[in-house]
Amino acid sequence: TTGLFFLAAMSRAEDIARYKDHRSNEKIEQLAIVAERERIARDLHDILGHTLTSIVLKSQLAEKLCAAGQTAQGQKEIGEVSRIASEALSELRQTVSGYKAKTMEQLLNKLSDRLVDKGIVTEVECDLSGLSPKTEAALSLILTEAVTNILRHSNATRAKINTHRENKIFTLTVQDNGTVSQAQQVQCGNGLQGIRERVEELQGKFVIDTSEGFMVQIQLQEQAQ
Amino acid sequence: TTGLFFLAAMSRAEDIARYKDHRSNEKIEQLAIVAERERIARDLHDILGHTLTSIVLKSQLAEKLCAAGQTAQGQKEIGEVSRIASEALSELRQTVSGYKAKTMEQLLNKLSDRLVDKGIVTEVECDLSGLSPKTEAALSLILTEAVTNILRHSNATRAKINTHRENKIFTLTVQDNGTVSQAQQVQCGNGLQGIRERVEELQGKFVIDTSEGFMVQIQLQEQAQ
Amino acid sequence: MINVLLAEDQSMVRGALAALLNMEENIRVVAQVEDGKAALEYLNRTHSETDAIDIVLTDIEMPNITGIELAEVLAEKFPELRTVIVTTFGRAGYIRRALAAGVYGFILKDAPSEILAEVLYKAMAGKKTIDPELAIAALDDKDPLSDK
Ligand SMILES: Nc1ncnc2c1ncn2[C@@H]1O[C@H](COP(=O)(O)OP(=O)(O)OP(=O)(O)O)[C@@H](O)[C@H]1O
Ligand SMILES: Nc1ncnc2c1ncn2[C@@H]1O[C@H](COP(=O)(O)OP(=O)(O)OP(=O)(O)O)[C@@H](O)[C@H]1O
Ligand SMILES: [Mg+2]
Ligand SMILES: [Mg+2]
Ligand SMILES: [Mg+2]
Repeated sequence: TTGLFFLAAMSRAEDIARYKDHRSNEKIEQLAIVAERERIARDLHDILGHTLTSIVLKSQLAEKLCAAGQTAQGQKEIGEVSRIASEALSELRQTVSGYKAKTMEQLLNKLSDRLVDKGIVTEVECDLSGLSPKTEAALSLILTEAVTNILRHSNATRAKINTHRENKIFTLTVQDNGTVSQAQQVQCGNGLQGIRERVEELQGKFVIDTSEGFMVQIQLQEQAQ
Repeated sequence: TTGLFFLAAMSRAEDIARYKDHRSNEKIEQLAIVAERERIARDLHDILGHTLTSIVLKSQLAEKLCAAGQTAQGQKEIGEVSRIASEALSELRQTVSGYKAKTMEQLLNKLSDRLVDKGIVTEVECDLSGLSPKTEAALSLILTEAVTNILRHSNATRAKINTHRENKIFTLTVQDNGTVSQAQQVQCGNGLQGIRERVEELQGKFVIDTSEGFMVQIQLQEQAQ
Repeated sequence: MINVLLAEDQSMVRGALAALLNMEENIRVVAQVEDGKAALEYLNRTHSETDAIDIVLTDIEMPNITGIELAEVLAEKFPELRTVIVTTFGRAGYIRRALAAGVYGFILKDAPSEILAEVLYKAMAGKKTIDPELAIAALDDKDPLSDK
């Protein structure tokens, strides 16, 4: 499936580049909106699609079990439905808040809430002051993606988000302690590809390290901001 | 508490207009993305938040009914859960491709059903004819949120939804008779914040009054529609 | 009796689907696997000897080998098997590719289980079913694979 999405992302980026030449603000705006909508649609699919599907199927099952006189099992399924729905609601609320976060600090809070909510012990140690709007925008997408990936793909119990600033180099690291099978090559989806593109735009460096859990690290020149 | 609502940040539209003067494509792109994300976040919250809330409440009810040996009723509730969740998935599918319009009447019926379902005596007296699509869209989301809040946060036994049109001013009021402790300040969540933003977009007024139960009232200029 | 192999990566969904189908009188879920690769491994191991499976019921978005890819391989390697696809969202190009691979059904995962069962009975009788909601979504589809 990644192949499919990758193509879509590519052509979007090309479209944007083409229109930039024409200096057509409206079209730039339009394309950016469409691209963003696609991203959100994907997020939504992942966050809510599975949950709602599970709810539909489990409640159907519960109904049938009750009808067949297997009340105890039916009751167990119902209990799970209500638990899943509560979780989905809190996930929805967090997603919405994340989309609406206006400062980096708010965003970091939302993201670490999401991790903690999933039972992942999370350590945040970031200095995100004095960054240009462009860098901030890139960093918020990168952070959101890295955290979403931990929630979706890792079996981590701990996560760390931290920044380091030294010799005019700004480093952001998002690290989890999940098990990543070494055999399984990391295939870039839209998410990691998006991070790569943004870091490239800022003339920075982007590293993924899976030697201990999953680590995403980016480095930017402070003056390049 | 209402005072809080008017301290909002400058509108996105203004941001976009200002940057357009500077012909900064990147910023236009970035702001368009942020605006779109906020819009979708709001709609998501309104559309899906309501449904998920119903699912949680109904499945909890089903659980209790089964536990109390009222299996037949429990079965009925859980059947509805599966229907509602299926509808939500449909809605989610449509959010991705665009937005479907329900008639205002259908919506009002659905909402008052949910209230009555919870044992809340509900009175609806609305004239929602001749509104612009934009106003309709805003009103349906506002109504949905206000009703969801009654279901979730109040201990009301009665609710009233009514409109009033006079001197080219359109007023919508959603009022319940729950007990709101005066000490407890109303903290804006995504829901009320979303209402505030929508009303602002339409240059209307938004008031919350907790002197008797919980009241949400909005006023719009008829010509502004 | 229709014997079904179920491929779905979400365990909660997989478990509920299997339980629902097993409550149908003439349907039996013989095996459950978590992706297309595991489905192929299962079939390679058992199918030629026992002819145990009639229908492969598969999700689309799964790691390793997706449901669409699975349908394509099955059409070639096990043409006597019938594939039915269940999905949450009809994405661009999926329906067309699935139909090209000769699947017997393309329906929503959250459809009532009676409908799902009906689709399986129809598939056994050689009839194809496409969910109308997904069919509508496919009308203005551009296939991202052929349309660069
Ligand atoms: N924290 C992590 N732990 C384990 N595996 C990960 C982690 N982050 C990413 N991966 C692996 O890297 C792959 C690519 O990630 P990427 O974000 O690019 O795509 P994706 O998350 O699968 O889809 P999307 O395009 O929606 O982001 C993932 O599918 C997953 O296998
Ligand atoms: N009808 C009501 N009765 C009592 N309290 C209410 C009522 N409506 C809202 N509130 C209070 O106002 C708060 C803010 O409501 P708001 O809709 O903004 O957020 P929320 O419902 O808590 O979460 P969400 O973001 O999902 O809507 C609620 O948490 C609740 O304390
Ligand atoms: Mg990702
Ligand atoms: Mg609310
Ligand atoms: Mg899947």
